[in-house]
Amino acid sequence: MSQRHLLALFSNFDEAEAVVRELRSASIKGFNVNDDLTVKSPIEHPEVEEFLGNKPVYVQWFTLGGALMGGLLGFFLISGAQANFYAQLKGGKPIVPFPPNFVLTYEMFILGGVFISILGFLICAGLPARRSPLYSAKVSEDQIGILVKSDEGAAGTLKAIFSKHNALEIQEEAGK
Amino acid sequence: MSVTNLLENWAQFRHFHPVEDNPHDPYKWAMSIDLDACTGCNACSVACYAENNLPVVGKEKFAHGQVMHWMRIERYWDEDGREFPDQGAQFLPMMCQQCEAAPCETVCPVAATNHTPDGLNSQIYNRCIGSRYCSANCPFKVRYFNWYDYPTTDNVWPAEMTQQLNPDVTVRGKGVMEKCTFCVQRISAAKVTAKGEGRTVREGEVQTACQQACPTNAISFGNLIDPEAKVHKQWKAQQVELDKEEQAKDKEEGGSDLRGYRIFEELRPYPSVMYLERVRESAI
Amino acid sequence: MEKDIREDIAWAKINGDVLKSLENPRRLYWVIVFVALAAFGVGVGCEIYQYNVGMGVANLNNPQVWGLYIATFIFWIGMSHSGTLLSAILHLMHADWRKPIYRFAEAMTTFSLMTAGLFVMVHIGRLWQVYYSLPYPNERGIWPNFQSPLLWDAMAIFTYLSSSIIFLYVGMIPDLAICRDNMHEGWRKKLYTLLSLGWEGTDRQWRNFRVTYLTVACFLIPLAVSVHSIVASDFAMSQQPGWHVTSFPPYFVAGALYSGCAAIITLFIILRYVFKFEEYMTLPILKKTVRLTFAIAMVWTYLNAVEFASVWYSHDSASKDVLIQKMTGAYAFAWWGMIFCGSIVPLVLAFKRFQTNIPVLLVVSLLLNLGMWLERWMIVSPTFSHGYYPWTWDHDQWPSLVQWGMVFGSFGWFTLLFMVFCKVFPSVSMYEVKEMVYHRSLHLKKGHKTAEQGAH
Amino acid sequence: MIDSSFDRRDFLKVLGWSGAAVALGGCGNTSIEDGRETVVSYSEPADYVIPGIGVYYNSTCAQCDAGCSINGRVREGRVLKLEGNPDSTINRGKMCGLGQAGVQHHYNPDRLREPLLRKGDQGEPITWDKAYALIAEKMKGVSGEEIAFLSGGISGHLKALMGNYLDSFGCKNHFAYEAVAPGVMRAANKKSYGVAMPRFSINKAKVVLSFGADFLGSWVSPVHFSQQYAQFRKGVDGQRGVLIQVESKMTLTGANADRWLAIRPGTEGILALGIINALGTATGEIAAVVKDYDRARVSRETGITPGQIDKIAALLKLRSPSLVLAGSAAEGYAHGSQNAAAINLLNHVLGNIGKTVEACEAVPFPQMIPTTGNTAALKSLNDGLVAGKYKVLFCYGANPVFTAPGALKFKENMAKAGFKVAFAHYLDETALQADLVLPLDSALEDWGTQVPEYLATCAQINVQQPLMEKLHANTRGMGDILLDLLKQRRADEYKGYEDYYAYLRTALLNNKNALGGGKFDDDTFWNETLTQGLIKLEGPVSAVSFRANAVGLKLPAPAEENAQYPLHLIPGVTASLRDGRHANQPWLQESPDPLTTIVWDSWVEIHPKKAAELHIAEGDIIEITSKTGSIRAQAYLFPGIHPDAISVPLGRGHEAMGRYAKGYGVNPFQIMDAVYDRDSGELAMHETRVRISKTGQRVIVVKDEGAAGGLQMGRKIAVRVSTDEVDLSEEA
Repeated sequence: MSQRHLLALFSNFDEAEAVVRELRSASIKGFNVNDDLTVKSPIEHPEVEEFLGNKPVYVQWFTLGGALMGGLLGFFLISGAQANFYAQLKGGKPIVPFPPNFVLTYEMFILGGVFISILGFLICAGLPARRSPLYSAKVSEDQIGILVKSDEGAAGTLKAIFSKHNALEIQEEAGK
Repeated sequence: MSVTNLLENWAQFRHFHPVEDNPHDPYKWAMSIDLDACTGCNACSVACYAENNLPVVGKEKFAHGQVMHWMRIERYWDEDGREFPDQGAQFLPMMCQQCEAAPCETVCPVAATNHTPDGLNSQIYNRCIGSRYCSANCPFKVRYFNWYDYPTTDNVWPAEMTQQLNPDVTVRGKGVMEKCTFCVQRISAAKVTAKGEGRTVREGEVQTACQQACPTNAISFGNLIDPEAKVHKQWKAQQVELDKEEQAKDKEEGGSDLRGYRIFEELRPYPSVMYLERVRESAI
Repeated sequence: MEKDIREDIAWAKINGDVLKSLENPRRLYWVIVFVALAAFGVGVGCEIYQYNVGMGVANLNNPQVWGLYIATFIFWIGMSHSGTLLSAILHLMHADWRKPIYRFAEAMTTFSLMTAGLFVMVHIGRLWQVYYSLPYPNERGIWPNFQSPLLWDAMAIFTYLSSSIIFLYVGMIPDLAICRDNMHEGWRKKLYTLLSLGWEGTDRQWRNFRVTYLTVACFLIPLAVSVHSIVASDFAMSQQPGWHVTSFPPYFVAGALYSGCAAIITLFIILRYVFKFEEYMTLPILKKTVRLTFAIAMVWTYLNAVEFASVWYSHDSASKDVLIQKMTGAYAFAWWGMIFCGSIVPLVLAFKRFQTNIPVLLVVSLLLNLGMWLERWMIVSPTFSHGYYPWTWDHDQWPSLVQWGMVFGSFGWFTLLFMVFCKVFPSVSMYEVKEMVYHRSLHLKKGHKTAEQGAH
Repeated sequence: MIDSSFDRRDFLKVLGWSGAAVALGGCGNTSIEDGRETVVSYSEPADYVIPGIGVYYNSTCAQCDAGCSINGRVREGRVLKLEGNPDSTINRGKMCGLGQAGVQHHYNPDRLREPLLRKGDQGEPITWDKAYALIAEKMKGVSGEEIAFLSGGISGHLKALMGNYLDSFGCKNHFAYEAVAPGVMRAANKKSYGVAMPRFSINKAKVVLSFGADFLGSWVSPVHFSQQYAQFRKGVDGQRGVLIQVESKMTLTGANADRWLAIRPGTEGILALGIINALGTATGEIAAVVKDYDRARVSRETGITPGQIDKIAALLKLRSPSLVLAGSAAEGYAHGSQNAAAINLLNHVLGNIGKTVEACEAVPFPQMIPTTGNTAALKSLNDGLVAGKYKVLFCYGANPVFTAPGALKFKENMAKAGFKVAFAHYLDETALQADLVLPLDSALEDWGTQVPEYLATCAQINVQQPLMEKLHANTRGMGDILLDLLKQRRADEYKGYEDYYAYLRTALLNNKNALGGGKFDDDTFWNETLTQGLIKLEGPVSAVSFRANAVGLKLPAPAEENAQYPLHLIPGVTASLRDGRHANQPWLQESPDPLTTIVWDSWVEIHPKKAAELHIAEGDIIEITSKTGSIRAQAYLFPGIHPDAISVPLGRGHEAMGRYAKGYGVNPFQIMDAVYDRDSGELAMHETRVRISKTGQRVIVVKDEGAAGGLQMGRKIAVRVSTDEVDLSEEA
């Protein structure tokens, strides 16, 4: 059964919030709030997440993994390299001296952490992403957009709800 | 693979140096210089120029402090401010002290200077990138940097002069650090001969250029481990120990009748060169 | 008290104002670019000359083996500090007045790091062999010596540079999306489309964005601190008198923050004027920055004093000699210049009336940076000219024109990068200014509400 | 070592060729064509060429007259480095810096390569035949009196050949001139000991009292004395030798003294007598001579405190034998001979004669015994030139135009000689004045024999042999040249000798027995000799006994104040540059002067006290003016000099000679007055009086010493103890 995308733009968060709540309460056939609803906003805005119901974030796990990996890699890379100077002692220090290796391990720890976090971010946030079917430059300016995906049938109801909460503009297009 | 190497030899990798279980076997090259015999005549320095292909930088560069003398003779005056230096001057031949725990070695970013198993502080010209950190960290300031490309500089080695260059010693190009090597080319030659004859190098087989020239035999050089070596005997007689930063001499109250000392021992570089104090007559 | 920013600025206006700064530049811009380019050219010329003839042309010598190159290197590293570090700290502390100014501060970080990198290059005696110092499995079977603080340096700087770039870029993604949406066809459109990674400000994106940005910020703070304390250990780890000082790492970090803040003030004033950002880079924000700078200046002064005191009361005659040499010797003018610019001049910032006085601040901030540069020089040179070994005491070497040329060139290079940046990327974070405005207005509304309830 | 079957010359050719082959890369001084007939491949090298291994050949150092034997390292036919020859009784395997720089003399880029004939003020290259023809032509109808031959100190077969050549004209005018030579001492010794150069056994002395004899630096045979000095310091039975140096300007030896005394210039003799007086052991006429020299007077006149005099006397009494030496500082005055005599008298009173001043052997071949150079010779030559006596002037091994005191105006006078021939290595100042300049082989390319003036333990003939093939095709050895010239005169007598090599070989083989080679056949003996590089032999011993009667020993009162020229000019003789003949060897220019550490330039040593009076700081360019002229040089504040004296080192300030010498420093010879020692007629080098004035310019003195000025700033770097703190007998 064919799908349809709707994007409604609102001038402030309160209206957006109201819309979402209504969509939640009114259970519309062929439309699932948790899956088919996306809020687009020009700024980062914690409340949005509140009224969308909290969805977990996994980036920090990437970070942890990355940091540990970086640290270990660092230490072994360095000690391994130093092991090449087996016959060439330096300044009466052990061939694998801890203080400098600590410093370097520390740096690698951070390096790994940062890099992998970014990787995690891209994965979790699904970036780089193909542009979604409906988008308005207004979203990046000052308006809040609500993008929904629903069955043909549900489109009307949704539109009604949007306009009830004085949506500034409603775009729609046939999904596939 | 270095990591497996690492895992296998972990114990050694944690060893300090100079380590208790004698790392220098069968050789530990060392020197002792008798300041009482040294007359400051500069013969050693010239010998070094001849042996090690040192460039003559000329007046202007000398004025800029870019001279390359691996062995320099320092002349010190008394500091008591009398009208005349009536006990003469003090001369000190200063060259790389081949420290056991050399400050220059740890700081080199590319490991171009290392401690060799026979106790030399080696400088690997090919590996050097010229960060000059080693010189910065050398308390004796006996490392010399090639500020220019001397082989191609006018009047350094013009025409026929190139024929004098010692083929056993490389001619350094610009941008590398260099320093006294204890005439390593002579050492290796002797080692090769000895190896061929299935023995170790004997006392007297290796002479450094400076030692060979010195008219008063102030410089003695040899294998510190070899009980026959003059160096060994001198160090022993002076009770100077390679891996100590405080010697018998320093411990004795009210001075001792030992003359042997090493410069900047308190910094713990454990130099391989022992100096014997200059003596002056008290009766006159 | 005056507001950091007016809460009634229309968001659209914010976009407009900032995007304006990306429009085709005025003549002044080209003049600056040209001058910077010329300066950089001088530096390049000097390097080519030095590369061909040898380091000797820099008039370095034994034992004075390091010169302005290293001093200026430290200077730029230091300069790089405030940007990212402040941005990160303030972000964690939810100090939202950072929002209008952090973008260019971070850019500054990145570019001064790049500049510092150049000095490593020009300092090396055999530049053509510089890859020997890179840790990669090679056919020579030789690795760099990780015991050397220089290697730690390289590592730390690489980490810091890459992290800063990432931090800067990630923070910029939403703005890049804005640019994308507002650009007509052309290379800019393509560029922004590419860089904004298809950002649409969906809740999912924002959610992960927030966490990521926070995490990276957390990492950056210890990193930034470690970087300059490692630079400090280049010296502190050595045995040389005047360098072998325990308090060097904090001393360096303080110095770094100090010069960084000063630089921020300078650029703040310039951008504010050039791009007419009065509405965003407001005087109250400037005032906050100035006060911060003043605080750091005092910390630096204190650490300075601590260093001298510890040398003075130690029995290390060598270090003492170096200190005396600094105060009275050939370098005295530079040393006292450092004291004046670094510790006396900042006192001006203590006075309210000067904290928002643009011309005064411009002059002061420039003086502070001069002082910081002198400080670095005074750390490097006197120890060489007056080290452990009296026989080699100063053949007092003065930097040759080649050295000065490269120092000069580095400023050109920095300016160049910065000019390009602020024409290609929004130098004020639009979305965060919006957030700022939004939160202020929200706050205000709540205020009204409570007032009304009180009335009933 | 060397197989006797092959002909040594070819073998040298081979070496030379391979050397050239190696050298091809760097320098264009040799082409593929040279000596191609003697190319040998490395696949079958002769057994004496081991590719990559140094081969050592013995020869004799020609850098100074001390006659050290050298041991040259040759690789692929190139001489690389000069070591000392351990068999030599003189240097026992050791070398001084000057000697080692010999290779730079040999490879010097500024060496003459072609005979040059004067065309206006240009030299035009000509062939040797032309040159010889020219000489023959010029010598035609010239009487012996009209010929003058100036040379440095000369000995061995070269001396013989030169003598014969001059004889062939009945010429007696051979002037042996050394600018820096102990001429006065020789004369004085001859008087008091009967021997010009007895053997000084420093190593046997317990105390050495030296009046300005720089035996560690430049005096007579420094390398030999340095070794003796080392033994002397170790001492017999742990009784360490004590060195007391009395001089107005600190020399290298003075810098190594236990006690260095700055004496008023010229009063050395007075001090010597004062010490005799203080010893109180003298009797008879000697006592009579010294009785007026009581401590008070001596102290007043010499500036040495009475306490010091007593201490010295006491020490000399206590420790015997001792040795008293008279050096250039004592000799360099109009009353130099008296000074020397007084000093020798002190030796006698101390009973050193026969103990530390010993009999010496001489080489049993009178015609080879060295004709030592001195400065009196220069005077007589100069007088002759002034009188215009000479139609032909030969000049070899000396550079009088550079080293003659300015007062002599030697350059102008030299022009008065009709035809001037210079045998030279460089186009130096003298060669520039010559009409014909003949390029010489370097000492490392040439054959020769040499007999040192100072013989260490036994008589010794040094052999000089080529260490490698000639560097330049058109240079010739002095021996060959003289031989060729002799062939012009006495063809039948000398036609037998193909070249100097042949002459030398024959000459030595003829005396095989006398040379202690009786049991060998010729080739073996010859090769042995070359292998040894020297011949040790028994010679007549000339005993040493004190014969001068002290009566008539008159010492003038110290020089009175001279208002116009208040200061004494003391020419400094440095170990490396001496009289400047080797100034074009860069190692010597760059090796710092041991005392001032200055390089590449001249300086004026002035006592800090005096400098303060005159407001002179280090680096001030000051003008030194004497009766004769004036020079300008940088000031160096030097504590080791008497405040009434200044010192400028000799050897620098060349106006010609080569890239490393020309234009560096100033030449103090230029301003020296012509004052002579009354008895010996030697030049009194220390008699020049000067005044100095600031020019207002200041330069940075180029020296090795840092800004700390040779102070240790409390660091423990060069440490010194006094004898009562150490026990030397325990040392290994």
